Amino acid sequence: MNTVKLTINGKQYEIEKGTFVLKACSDIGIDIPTMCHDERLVPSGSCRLCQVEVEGWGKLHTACTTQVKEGMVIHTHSEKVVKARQDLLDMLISNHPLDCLTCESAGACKLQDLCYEYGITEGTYRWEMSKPYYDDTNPFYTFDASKCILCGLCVRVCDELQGTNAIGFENRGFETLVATPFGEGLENSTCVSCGNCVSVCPVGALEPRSKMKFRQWEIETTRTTCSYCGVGCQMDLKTKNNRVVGVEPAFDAHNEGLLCVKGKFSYNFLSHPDRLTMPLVRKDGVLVETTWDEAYNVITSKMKQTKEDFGSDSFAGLTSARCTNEDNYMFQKMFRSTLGTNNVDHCARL
Amino acid sequence: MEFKFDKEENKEQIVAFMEFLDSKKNTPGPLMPSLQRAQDVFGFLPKEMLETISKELSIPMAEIYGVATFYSQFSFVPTGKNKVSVCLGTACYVKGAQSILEEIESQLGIESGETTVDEVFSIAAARCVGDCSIAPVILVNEDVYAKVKKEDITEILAKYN
Amino acid sequence: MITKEKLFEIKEKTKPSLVEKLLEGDRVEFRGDDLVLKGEYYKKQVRIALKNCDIIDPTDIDEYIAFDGYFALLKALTEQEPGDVVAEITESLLRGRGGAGFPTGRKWNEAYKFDADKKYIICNADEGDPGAFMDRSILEKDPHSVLEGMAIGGYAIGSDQGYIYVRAEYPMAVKRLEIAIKQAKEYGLLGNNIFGTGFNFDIELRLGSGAFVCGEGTALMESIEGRRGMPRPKLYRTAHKGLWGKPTIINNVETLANVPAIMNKGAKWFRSIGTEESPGTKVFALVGKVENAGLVEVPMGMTLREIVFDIGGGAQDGKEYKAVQTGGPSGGCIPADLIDTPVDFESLGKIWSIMGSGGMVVMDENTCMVDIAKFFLDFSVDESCGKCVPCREGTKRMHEILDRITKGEGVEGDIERLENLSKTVSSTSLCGLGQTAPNPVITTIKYYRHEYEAHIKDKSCPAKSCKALIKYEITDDCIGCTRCAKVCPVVAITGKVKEKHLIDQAICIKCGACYDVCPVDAISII
Amino acid sequence: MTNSIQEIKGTDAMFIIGSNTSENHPVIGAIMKQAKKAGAKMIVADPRRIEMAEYADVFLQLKPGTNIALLNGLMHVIIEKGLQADSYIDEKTENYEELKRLVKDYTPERVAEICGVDAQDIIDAATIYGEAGKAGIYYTMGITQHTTGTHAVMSISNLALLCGNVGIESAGVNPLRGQNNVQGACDMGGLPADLPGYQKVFKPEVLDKFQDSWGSKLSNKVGLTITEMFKAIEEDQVKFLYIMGENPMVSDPDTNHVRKILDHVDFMVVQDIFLTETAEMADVVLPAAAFAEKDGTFTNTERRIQRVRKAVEAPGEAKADWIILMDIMNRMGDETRYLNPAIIMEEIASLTPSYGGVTYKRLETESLQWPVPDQNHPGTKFLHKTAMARGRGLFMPVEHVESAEITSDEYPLILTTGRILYHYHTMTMTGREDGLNKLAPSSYVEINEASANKLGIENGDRVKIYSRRGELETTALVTDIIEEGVVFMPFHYTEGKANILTNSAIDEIAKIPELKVAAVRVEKA
Repeated sequence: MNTVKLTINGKQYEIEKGTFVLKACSDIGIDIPTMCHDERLVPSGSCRLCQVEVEGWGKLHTACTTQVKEGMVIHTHSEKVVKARQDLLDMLISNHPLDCLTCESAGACKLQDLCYEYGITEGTYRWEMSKPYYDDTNPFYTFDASKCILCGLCVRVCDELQGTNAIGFENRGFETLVATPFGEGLENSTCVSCGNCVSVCPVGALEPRSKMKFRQWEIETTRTTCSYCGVGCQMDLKTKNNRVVGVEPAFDAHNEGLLCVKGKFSYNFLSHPDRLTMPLVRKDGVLVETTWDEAYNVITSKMKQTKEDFGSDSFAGLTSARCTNEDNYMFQKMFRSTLGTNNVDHCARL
Repeated sequence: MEFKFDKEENKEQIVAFMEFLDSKKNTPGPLMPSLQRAQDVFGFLPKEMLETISKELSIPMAEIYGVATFYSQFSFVPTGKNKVSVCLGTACYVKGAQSILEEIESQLGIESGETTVDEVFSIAAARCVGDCSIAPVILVNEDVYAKVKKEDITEILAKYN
Repeated sequence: MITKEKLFEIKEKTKPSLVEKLLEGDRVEFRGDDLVLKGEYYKKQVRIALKNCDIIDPTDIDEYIAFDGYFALLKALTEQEPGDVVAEITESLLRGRGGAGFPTGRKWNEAYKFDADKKYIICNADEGDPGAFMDRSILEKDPHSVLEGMAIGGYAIGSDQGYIYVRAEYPMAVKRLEIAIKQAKEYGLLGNNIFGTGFNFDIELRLGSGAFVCGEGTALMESIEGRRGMPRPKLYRTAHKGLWGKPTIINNVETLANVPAIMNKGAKWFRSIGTEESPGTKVFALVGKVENAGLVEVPMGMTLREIVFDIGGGAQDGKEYKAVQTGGPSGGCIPADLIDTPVDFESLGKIWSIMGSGGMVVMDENTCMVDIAKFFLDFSVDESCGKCVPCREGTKRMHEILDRITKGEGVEGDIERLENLSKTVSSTSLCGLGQTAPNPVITTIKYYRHEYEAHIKDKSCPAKSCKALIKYEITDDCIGCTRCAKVCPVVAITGKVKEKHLIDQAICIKCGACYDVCPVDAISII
Repeated sequence: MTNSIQEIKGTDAMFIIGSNTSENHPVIGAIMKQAKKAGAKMIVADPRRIEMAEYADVFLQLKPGTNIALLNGLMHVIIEKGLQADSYIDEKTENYEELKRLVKDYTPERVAEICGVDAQDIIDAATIYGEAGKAGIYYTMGITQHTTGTHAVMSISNLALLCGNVGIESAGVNPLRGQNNVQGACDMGGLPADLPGYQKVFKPEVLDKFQDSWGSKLSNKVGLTITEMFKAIEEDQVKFLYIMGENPMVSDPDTNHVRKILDHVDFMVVQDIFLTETAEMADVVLPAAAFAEKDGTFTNTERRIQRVRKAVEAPGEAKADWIILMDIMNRMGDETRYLNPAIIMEEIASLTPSYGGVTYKRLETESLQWPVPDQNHPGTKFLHKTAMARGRGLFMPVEHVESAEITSDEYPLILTTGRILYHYHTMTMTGREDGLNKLAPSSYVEINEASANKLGIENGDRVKIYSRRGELETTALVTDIIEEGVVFMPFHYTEGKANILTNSAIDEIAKIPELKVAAVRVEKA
């Protein structure tokens, strides 16, 4: 392996050539703050928070855009670096509402976390604020420009990864805004509601709509596989009080942090009042609720009867492309082993 | 300001513009020249034409919109018949260009970046136009007025009314 | 196809009658073998980049050829290998005239060494510094020198395609360039198989659309590619991965205009002019409150005094000279007591300014330095692309502070706040625009802190320029001519004919109209 | 898929045929767009100008039912231009001469005529595919839901073999599976002739192995496919139908016919999470747990076996499917109790060679693509690396034949069906999501502007559509993404249900119905 030797915070390391300093540091457990970096995207270097000091290199350098070099001596948390980060955070929070009490993202907000870590309170320069703009035209999520820190992750994900290009930047400088063309709102754009922008928003600017109120710290997460198409995206179900309240894509899986509108947002069927909660049997032509015991009895006695009267091949079963491998295995085992027939097929040719 | 882009009225220009777009297909970096041409031909960037550019050149609308709002020379509203540009470059500024701009604004009753109701004038504060040695300078369309004083404004504007 | 013989033939045919015509006009004279402009203003100047300006007809390629135009290209193509050309330019120590002063030869060498199927050379003609028009003059008055410089550069690095990115605000320059390119193509000096050497080179014009930041190389390339002109992070060298991911060199207009001269006369000659580290000349746009405004091309290392006083004739209207600002929004204000500073990259850097592209704005006693800092910050806020936090948010806050200071609303600690912001913005911004945006503030605080303090503590503007901090009063010199009362837009002035008039301070909007019309200077600013 | 999703990023060319990828496999669609951005070429063949077509270097808007002709035409051009992988063909395939002979007649001009595309586009597409170092073919139901579906799949395989694209990275033959675990359902033996791992029921050694493990007597007679089951029900051969998590009343062709059959069957059990159109007809309905309410595994389209984990409790008394089935088996006399799905997986692994190395413990830290023969095997990223599954790759040349149903004066338009982004299959889940219903509220038919004009139909008009099997009313969406003579309907909706119209004629080999081609007539309602 082609490596370089360098010093980070006083310790010697050997790191693969071409690695960016940010990645190198994260690999060895040094936490450098960043708001705009995403391993999947071309580095943008826009938030400037990941800057580090390199001895002999003059000004500060962003770790996300600087590659490791032989003999580098890096300080990730020197006084100069910490001061710069504090000043940058001060600038950001100065142009950000202080409504953490009611913000849905409180507890999962990078700006909040970093301001806390670096000791920034309400911001020194709370003068002119960015122009307010609110887009609530999408059924699954909202956009609040006043909370946007212009890290650009949403725009870059929509472009570089999702390829939809529904959103972009409008204007320039202090007037810059993330927006849809002509500010006509997401519903009038090419947006496909995949929510991949929402998944990367580090603050509360892009916010999923949830049927249930929750605080981020009340949430439990469970890694699972999406149940829609055959791509099998990995995702984390966010749950509170035995209810799914949100979905986050897995970044360390083959879907690389991407989901589609169904995987990201269509989970409310789980708690829909139409769900079947009791077995039903047909009595006098209508389906009525019953106990498991009765339902099982009806089925097994009919099974025994049918087998006796018409033989094993009078059974047929359709197994499910929607159920788990274990469910499917059990289904065909029941047919083959218990009922003695190979009349098992599935509807998945459709 | 409400206005509508009249496709019928601009029929010929549209045809010519489509030809231009055709010539830009498969050339590298066609967006800026296309927007410049549209701004030139129509006096502003009509939304309909941006949609055409998007379609013809296969560039996402969000990207076009982002570019169109980034550069100060592009506008989504028509400019007046006469474009008054007041240079606010350093040389002009130290020689009182700001007060010249204010004078023009007050005479026309609009602010920089706006167009008069009768669409005769619009004002733009220009970055250095490169005529620093004859500062302060204003331009009306392509006419350059050198060493302008506040009291000259009435006379200059009258020429274009 | 153009040949060596053909080129000589054009020169022979054009030159004698042209020289004759020029001498008749009494505008030019010979200095050695060179024809130069006549007059006191030009005496101390040494013109290389501007040598043809105001002498030849820029729309006639023959006149350019008459004064050895395209002979440098001929020499490069027929007598030298690309590596030799790179070596010659390296040897000359030519440094980028766009502002940063990076050695041109080193830039070319990087692209020359890098193997690729396609390379580009870009001429940065996005001259955006307010108060600078050097490039505009060259483009309008001697466009072929830039084309020739680009073709030589293209040959040196192995590129067959050049772009000139020119400001849309320069319509005349665009026209002249279009004509020049057309003529050069007709002659076969651009296009395929130039001088029968098999070298192909084409140039395409690209227009800016009003974004100062596009003068920054990576933003310029973004713009050519059709995107928002937002600078790229420096992941790669432009010379390796630039326009459309291909090796690219970007040179400024003036730099390229120097190239033919260096190729013709040699690196040694070039190094005999200017200073050791900064050889050659530099063109300045000497403007502002100076007696003789205009373009000045002088050897590097000439002192500010020589430029401002000997050539420029000092401050205008007998006012007291106060400062000169170099480097535009990225530069600094140089106070009167540093007037003997030599003008070269190193010396200016030492006093917190920069050479910049060559804007040199003279300021007199009536120029308020806080207001000037505000002017530049206003520019930077307006032109910030918005990509990175410090430039987008930081310059905005600096401008807000400066604005309140000039309005008399400054508070204790504002200077320190400005200093702190300046430090952060310059050390953390993504591109040169942000990194240098605080310079005007840094230098004005450094040299004119007392003016800031006067605004904040005494609520007064020493230069009597900030409207909110001054008032107009009529002195006893008033002759009662009533002109002031007539011109006052808000009827704040009252008084009888031939009697002293009075300004009602509650009504006065401080427009200064009365001050301007008073025939006896009886209106004073306090 | 022979290859993996992530490998798409490394491909030189993508050939997307009969797959509306960005709507039906959105994340794969996104990855394809990333590959395109990174410089890969893209060919798209589809009757509709779908979103992917906007990214394509060549887009072939072919008539429904002409896939084989197109594929043969592409092979014709490739051979004509000498772009085939000669040494690969020599070393790894057989029957090449036969293929060469057959495709000889498929000149670009003739194919252009059959498919309704430009001959030059065929040549361009063939050149892109033929010149690419690594090229992947991606397809879905646009290929398979035809009476000639199996043949079209063979053609695809022929094309891939011809250019040496089988057995190498970032290439291959890649069917994108529509349902989350259709791969797993098949892997687990949800097929009439296959025990888990595609082990044939008629092979004695296979049967012995399973009989030993399960302790029961198994039938060696190949069972019935779904279409045969329906027929057997009509003929009173099958009396007892058990449906787990499927909704044929909406998903299957010729709904009226399906209804008749389900009405007719003697006894039907349906196990589902909602009272679906099918469940409503059952004698017993069992409430099942949804994916978030149970543990288990799914196997995705790239053969990746992944965990499903319980995050919430199932509502009311609903139970995981495997528990319900185990309960019934227990009551029927099979005493085996499984404590959890991990133990079922142990049994699966012990009986299924391709799943041999799969355990829940490994799945906690690893992601495994079958074949995973043993505990130490890392899984298989792409297939056929060392050798073709059957030794050599066999070219199986096939001729183009017309669809089962062709247009007539009475039914002059071709109806083709498919899924849309905002709904899933029969909408039992997505139909209960307010946001999705807002974005895609109701059934519609896409019709070309010219066709609409002729029929006096305007965008938004209510229209009636008739086929030989039924009729329905829906809303017209006048659009230029579809060509004259073809109309498209999403099949999800219960109101304006497209499968009332579709043809149940099947591909004789794979038993897949021809959902992509039905002759219809459209009238203003």
